[in-house]
Amino acid sequence: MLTLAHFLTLGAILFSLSVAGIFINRKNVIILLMCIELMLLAVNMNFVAFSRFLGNLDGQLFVFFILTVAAAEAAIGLAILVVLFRNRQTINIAELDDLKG
Amino acid sequence: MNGAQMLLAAPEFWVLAMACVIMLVDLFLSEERRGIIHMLAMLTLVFAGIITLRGDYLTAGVHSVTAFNGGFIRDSMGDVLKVFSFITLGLIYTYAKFYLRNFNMFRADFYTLSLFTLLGVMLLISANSLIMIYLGLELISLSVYALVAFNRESSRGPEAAMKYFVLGSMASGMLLYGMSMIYGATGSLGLVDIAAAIGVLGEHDILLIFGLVFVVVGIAFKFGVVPFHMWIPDVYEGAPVAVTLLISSLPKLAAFAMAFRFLQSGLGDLHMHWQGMLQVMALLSIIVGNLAAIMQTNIKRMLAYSTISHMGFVLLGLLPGTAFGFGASMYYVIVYALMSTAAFGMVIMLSARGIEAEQLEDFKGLNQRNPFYAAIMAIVMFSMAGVPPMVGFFAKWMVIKAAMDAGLLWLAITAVIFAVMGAFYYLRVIKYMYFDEPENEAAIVAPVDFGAALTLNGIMIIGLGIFSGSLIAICINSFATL
Amino acid sequence: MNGIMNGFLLSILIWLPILGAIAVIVAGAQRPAMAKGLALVISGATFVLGLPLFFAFDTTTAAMQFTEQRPWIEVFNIQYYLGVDGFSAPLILLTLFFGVLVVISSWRSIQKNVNQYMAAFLLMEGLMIGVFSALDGLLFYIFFEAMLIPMFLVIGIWGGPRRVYATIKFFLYTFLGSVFMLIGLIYLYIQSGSWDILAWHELPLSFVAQKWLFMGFLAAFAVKIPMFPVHTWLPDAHVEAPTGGSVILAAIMLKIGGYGFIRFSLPITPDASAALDWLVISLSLIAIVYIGFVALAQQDMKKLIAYSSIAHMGFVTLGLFVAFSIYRNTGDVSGAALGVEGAMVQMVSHGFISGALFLMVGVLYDRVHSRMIKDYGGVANTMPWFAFFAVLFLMANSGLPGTSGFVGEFMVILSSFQANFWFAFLAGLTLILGAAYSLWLVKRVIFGAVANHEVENLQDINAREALVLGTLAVAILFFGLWPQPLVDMLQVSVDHLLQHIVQSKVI
Amino acid sequence: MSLQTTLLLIPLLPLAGAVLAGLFRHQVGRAGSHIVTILGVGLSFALSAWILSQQISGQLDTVNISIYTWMVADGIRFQIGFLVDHLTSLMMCVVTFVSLMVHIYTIGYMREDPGYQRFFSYIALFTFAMLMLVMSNNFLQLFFGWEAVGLVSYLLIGFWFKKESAIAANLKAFLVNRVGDFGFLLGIAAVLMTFGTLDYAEVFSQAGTMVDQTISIPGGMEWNILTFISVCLFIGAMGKSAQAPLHVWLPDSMEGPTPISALIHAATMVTAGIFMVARMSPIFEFSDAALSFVMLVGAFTALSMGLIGIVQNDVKRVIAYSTLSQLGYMTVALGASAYSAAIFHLMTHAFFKALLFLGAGSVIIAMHHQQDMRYMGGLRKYMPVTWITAWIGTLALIGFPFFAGFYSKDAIIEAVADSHRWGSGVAYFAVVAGVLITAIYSFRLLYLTFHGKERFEVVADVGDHPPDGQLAHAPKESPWVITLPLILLAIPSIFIGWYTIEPVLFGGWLDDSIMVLEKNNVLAELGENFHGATAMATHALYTLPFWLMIAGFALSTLIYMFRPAIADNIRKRMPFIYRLLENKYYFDEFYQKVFASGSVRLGRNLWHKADAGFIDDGLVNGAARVVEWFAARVRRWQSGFLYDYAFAMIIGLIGILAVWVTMAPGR
Amino acid sequence: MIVQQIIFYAFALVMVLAATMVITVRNPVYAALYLVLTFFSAAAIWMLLEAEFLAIILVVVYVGAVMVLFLFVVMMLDINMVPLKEGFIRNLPVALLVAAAMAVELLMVIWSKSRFGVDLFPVPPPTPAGHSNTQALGELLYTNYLLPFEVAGVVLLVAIIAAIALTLRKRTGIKIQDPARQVRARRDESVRLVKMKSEKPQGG
Repeated sequence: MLTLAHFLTLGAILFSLSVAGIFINRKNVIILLMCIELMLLAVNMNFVAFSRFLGNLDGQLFVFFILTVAAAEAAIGLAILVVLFRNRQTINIAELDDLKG
Repeated sequence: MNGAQMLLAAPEFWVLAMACVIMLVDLFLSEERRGIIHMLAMLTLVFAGIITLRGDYLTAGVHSVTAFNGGFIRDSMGDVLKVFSFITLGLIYTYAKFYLRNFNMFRADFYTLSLFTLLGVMLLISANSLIMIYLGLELISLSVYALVAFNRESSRGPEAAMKYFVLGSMASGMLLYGMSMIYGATGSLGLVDIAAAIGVLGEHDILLIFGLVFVVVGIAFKFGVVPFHMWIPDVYEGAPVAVTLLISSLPKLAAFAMAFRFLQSGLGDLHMHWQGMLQVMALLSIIVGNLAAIMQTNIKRMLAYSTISHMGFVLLGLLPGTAFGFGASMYYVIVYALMSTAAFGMVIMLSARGIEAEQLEDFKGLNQRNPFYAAIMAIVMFSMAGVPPMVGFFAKWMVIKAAMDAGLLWLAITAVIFAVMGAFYYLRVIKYMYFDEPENEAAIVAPVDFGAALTLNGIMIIGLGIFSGSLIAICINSFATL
Repeated sequence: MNGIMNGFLLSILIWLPILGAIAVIVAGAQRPAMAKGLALVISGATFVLGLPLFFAFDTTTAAMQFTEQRPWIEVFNIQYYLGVDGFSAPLILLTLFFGVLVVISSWRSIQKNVNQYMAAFLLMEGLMIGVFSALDGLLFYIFFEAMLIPMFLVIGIWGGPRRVYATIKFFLYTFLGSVFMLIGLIYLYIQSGSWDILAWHELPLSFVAQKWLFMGFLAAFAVKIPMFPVHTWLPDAHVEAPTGGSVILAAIMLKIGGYGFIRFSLPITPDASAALDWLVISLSLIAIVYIGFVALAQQDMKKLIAYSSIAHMGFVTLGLFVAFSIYRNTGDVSGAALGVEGAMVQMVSHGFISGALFLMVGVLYDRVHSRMIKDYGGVANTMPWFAFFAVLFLMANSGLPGTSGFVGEFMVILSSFQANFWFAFLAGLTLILGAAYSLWLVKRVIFGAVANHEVENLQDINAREALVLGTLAVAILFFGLWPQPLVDMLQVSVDHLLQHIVQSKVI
Repeated sequence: MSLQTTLLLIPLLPLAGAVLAGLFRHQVGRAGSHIVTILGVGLSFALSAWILSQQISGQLDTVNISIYTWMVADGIRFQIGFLVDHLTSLMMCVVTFVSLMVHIYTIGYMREDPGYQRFFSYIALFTFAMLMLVMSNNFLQLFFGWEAVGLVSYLLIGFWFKKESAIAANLKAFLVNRVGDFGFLLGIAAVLMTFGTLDYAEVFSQAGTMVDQTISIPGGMEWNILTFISVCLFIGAMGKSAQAPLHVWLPDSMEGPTPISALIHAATMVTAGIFMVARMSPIFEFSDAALSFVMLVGAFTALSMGLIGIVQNDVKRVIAYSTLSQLGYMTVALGASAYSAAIFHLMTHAFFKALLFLGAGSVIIAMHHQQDMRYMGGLRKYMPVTWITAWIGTLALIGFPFFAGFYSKDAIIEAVADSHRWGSGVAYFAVVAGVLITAIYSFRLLYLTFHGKERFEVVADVGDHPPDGQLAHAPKESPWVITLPLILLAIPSIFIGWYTIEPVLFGGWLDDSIMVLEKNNVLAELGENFHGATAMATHALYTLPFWLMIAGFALSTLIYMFRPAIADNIRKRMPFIYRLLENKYYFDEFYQKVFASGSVRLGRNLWHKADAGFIDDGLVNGAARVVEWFAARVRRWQSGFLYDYAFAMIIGLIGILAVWVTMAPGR
Repeated sequence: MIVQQIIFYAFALVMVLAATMVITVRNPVYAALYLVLTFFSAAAIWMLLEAEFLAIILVVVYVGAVMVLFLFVVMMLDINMVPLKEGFIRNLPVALLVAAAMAVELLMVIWSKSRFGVDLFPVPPPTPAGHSNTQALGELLYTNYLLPFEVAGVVLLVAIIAAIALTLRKRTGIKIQDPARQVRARRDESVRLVKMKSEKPQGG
């Protein structure tokens, strides 16, 4: 039988994977952005599951907004990425250390 | 849902409308006549202020009204914060215009995006449900991300924006994760309903605490407290000063509102848990912020670290969870916004003619070059250091008292010790201004409105201290229902 | 007329110089002569206006006089509450007195940013008067701290070569000390719901709370006064400060520490003061003896005087705290008043003497631009009048009877003898050490053959300097020969204080 | 003129003179300065003499008035006032008379000095201070005067402030005096604590009731309070009256001009200690222990300082050591409860020692400021008046019968002989041996200076600073302003003892001032055998001191007049003793090494190591360094790398989760 | 029920594996494609949770728009892949450790005392046929959630403005004088101080 815990576990695993992804990828900003998408997916998974098991739709609505914002976020993120690349000719995280200390 | 309820959000609608108007007007303006944009933006703020104050929630005391199915709230605290947002943004615009013109970045985008930031701030201040909190937050974040990278020619701007973006998105991911847990535990998204549900669940529900941790992380990121502070120095330094000015003030006002709404209105029953978390973060912020600031040579970066420690102090006020504590925190955050605006305003003033004056050395001999502005900067620095009779002192003693109210004498003592350590780097700025000979004898030229704004800002930093009774009273009375 | 004036007298004394400072800064921006003249007029006017504080002072009551009380920040019950008693009135008068002298003494020696310099001193004057007259805890703290700002700038802008180090050290040291006091004040506010210092005097407190409060106050006032071992800011600050800065620092600012003990530590935490008197007394005695020896080894005149100030301030703390031992010995406070009065007299007298000594060094420094003892010798040959004053002041510094320097030391030694022989013994050593470092200085600087070309070409003091030094000489001799007027002001307040502090406040 | 005004005028006239001559020196001019001061002191002397005469004639009783209240603190009334009893009026006369003489003498002696007015101002000021001291009716004013004479002495010793040795000497004098004052002040504190007042009359009236009181000094000592007070006060007297081991300043004080050596360091200031103890007799009298201490200190000083006098070559220093020795005699007398004898000796000594000093000054002028006796000799034919008065002074000093010194010194010796106090045996030996030694050095001085062959030569054109033994002009007798005081002082040096011994010692003239317990009253025992001054002098022929004095005279005559080789022989035979004396028992070296240099070295060490090193550099700057170190470390965390920032956030999250969720108590 | 479980586990497995691949593959193009797969699986699981509308949106918006955008940017930027993957193995242990710690803490809560077990959160009955998830959402969206809906629109507007503001540039490569750039020149951009050994003058 599928309980709520199953879905939440799935969310938790996704969340952890995204965290791991942020660490593993020390070179490529794009993959970082993808990891963040994963993290949001984990959150959405939680909301949808809760919505279903609580029997109210508020959670699903929240997911709706998250998806909207995430799309906007991705757009801005990628725009920044483009500007960055234009200026620096790289998106290597390890080279983005002009600002430090 | 009726019209009267809609009117509650009139300031927000006004700002939104004007943001769009400015965006459109710009299309028809030539390069030379862009000053109109500035005037429009200032006008927007003035009217927003008038509309807000006409709502009469500020003086009417404690009552609060909700609208939009409980997702939007109008109360005294919110109005005070909004009014100060307008004031701050007005100052910022005045300073920024000078900077943008000097750096050839005088574009309408800046005004549009910053008005959207303001809208986000206002929405977040008035947010009364998880969704509104999230949307307000994101509206601020997204506008600010773009603003940080606003100077496309600079290589540091986009780097800072990228860092800010990644970390910010992570933080909102975490916040959302916490929100999902709280939603799961309480079954609702409205803060009032959540509070009611928690009353049933009890304060030790593991799920709530679990969600709380993530929520606190999200709030902490917004404040920029240790260990969620890493973005602050890089963003402050990397962003154009006009934007740094913005980031360092408006979002902090919103962050305070968010913290209060979320932690007290929503999760007030979990006080004992979040108090513990905040106290650790406050302590770490005060220590790390002050220590790291000592070593800086770049004033933007130095002020960034000082922000971290100031936000630590703001957290102190949240600890007791009393009207006094929140009032103290709110007062602190307002005061901080004014101080940091003035400080970055000074940086802008020195960076005339397209050369950023962001090194501490650039302040050398300012007293010889212009004693008046040097005095204002000195006032700001002493205020940040918490030396009476500047306003910074009043804010500081109040939050320290709040910490003591919470029974955290040790924290109060540590805080003041590090505040003294922190005084060192503020004093160093004064040292450069007053004790060193100028390297650059060029007279300081600033437009009249700039000078006037800076003067006003300086006067507020002294005046809100000495004659601070009413503002303090308003701040504290805003929470009188607690 | 008088009655109406008295109602605002303290406010006038505080705000006239502060507003005057703004006027000086604005009006004197391009005109140094204007700045000086205006500063002199303002400080002079303040001095004259302050005279009722002496002549209209009621010496028969320990209650606060010239009080002004109006709400300020009502949410926290903070008031704009001013008033003076026998402890604060003499110190305010001292401040007023030096307010004028400092302006005159800096007439020629300051060339850079004259308007700011004069404004800083006026500002300081107002703030210091505020410190001495504030009866509201937060108001006191604000004045107490705000004072640091002008002094910080004075040392930093017009100071010597190591001014930056010295002034930052001065600021941070004092700041660090006073924040602990702030915590104490907040604690008191939490306990009492009021910032009224006089209400705090009556506030019952547990012994543990008193102990912590005492420590907080100690941190602030020990740094300010300064006591061993938190005194090391003082020599640096004094040495680097311009003459006027040193004078104000030594003559007035140090007294704020002593005043703080009287206004806060003793009456608010009497039980802790009684229990921890050994600490203060030991530190005072160490200051007297140890610093005496250290002063002996100094090569720099200002440093020597600075160290001697520390030793002399040791008498103040000693005098204040022997009261408890005497009470324990005799069960009677009557014997203890001498010490407290002695401490107050010592403060006033040290104000005159140390001020005079720093002015004296300033006179030499203006001419030779050196503070080092070795650069002088035989100054008496070329500056006989200066030598006359110098010997007088240094004799006063070594506590010669007939000068005010003797009175306080004498009273404190008499009093501490009643507490414990060894207190008096160690304190009495200052008779020897004080004379040793003071007179050795005389020997090396004033007396002897003309040491070098610089000294040979010295001009004797001019009329302006003679006026300043002469005024101080008169004051020093006056209070040495007739301390009664000063003691009269104190007497009732001291008795009141002592009656108060021997009663336990522990709940 | 009321009595109070009269009494006030006595000290204030010299003060007025001092102020006029000092502060208005340009206005009054050189002549003006000596006129005003002499006028002041002269009038003061006249008034003092009038007071004394009134008291002698019984028309004036003891006067105890207060002038003004210095301060009332803590219920204690500190006053400035006058107690004029017989002791006081005697002292006043001595002080003003000697002072007047010195003033007159100074006109000649300081004629060419640029600091002429300043000098007159100082000596007049000194007269004021000394009068305040002796006329005081309370301890506070006593201390005022006490310190004030110290101050003036300091100024006068350093009068020639260009001279390195002079300013070293005055510093030393002041500091050594301060050591004494330190004890004195503690004594005053003890008086105040015990009696609750500083007024003489009240203190003395209560002293008897305090006999059994003790003071406990933390650290385990229990002292009789009166002994404690007495010892403390006496330490003050030791400083001022230059008793060993606080005597070291006095020989060095000879660096000052000769008139003040006469005035201050022989006749008046140094006797302040003696006067004070006599004045405090109602306290000292109750403490045998303290008096024994006094006696032993005096005995040691009397003998040991006299011995040094034998080997000194500087004419003024010989007299200085003689002064020390004589002060020792007075102190011994005090210790034997023979206060009157001490005062009596004080008085006679004042005259003849002032005479000797002024005579020495006269010689010094004649010798163009050469003070070394080895380059003198045979001066008698050049300066007869000085020579004769010097003989008179010497005879008085050695105690030759009928001369003033004889009566007073003999009285002391007898009193000590009669004393039963612990230590009186030693003291007796010391004072008797002292007679021999006094005679030796006194005649040595006389012979080396005035007799024998001339050991100087007159060489023209030797410049301002001729080598030793050369003079530009032949010595000649001094002008009248110098010889007149010599003559005026010579008269009392001869007669005053004979004339006054009866009233002062045995006539009870000082009874209103001095209190002696019956059991201690040695003078009363002496008085039983006293049959008049003349009889006493003739009786001297049968006493040991007289023959010792003769022996000393003989020995001195033999060695210094006829066989100088003997002296050299002795010097060679006993190099150790000679060196010991030559170096004044190494007191100076010891003090210099241990106290002076030691203090400075200690100060420097404390400053560098403790203050600047440990507190400032270690704690203060150390704290700053620690902060800086941490700050650098914290700063390095901000590496600039995005993943490090993310890592911090995640670790923060995990940390908070770990504490609040995983370890939450509610689970 | 069994069917549902099989579906759940199958898609869950795919999703976790795909997510793992996203964070581990070297080529961002592959990563983007794996992300698409993850989203597809998630959409399937959401169908199980009867959130049909969101499942569709996820596929349409995310896969259809956002992922394409990602791919677009990856392609456009033409990033040199080789150096970007260095140090992968070195970071792996730390990443694993952190992720494991994270996962353990999350799962501890999720499975603690069956906080989310059937007793507290019973499996809800399937919704009756005819119930439109989309309609229900829509009704809520335009009533209770009107303000958020508006704000979401503003967020999208901001995204548009921001993206344009950041990336829209005048054509480059044309040689025109840019006074602003000239004025803005910093000293350290134009002047390079070179420390040189001073030459010894000849014959001196």
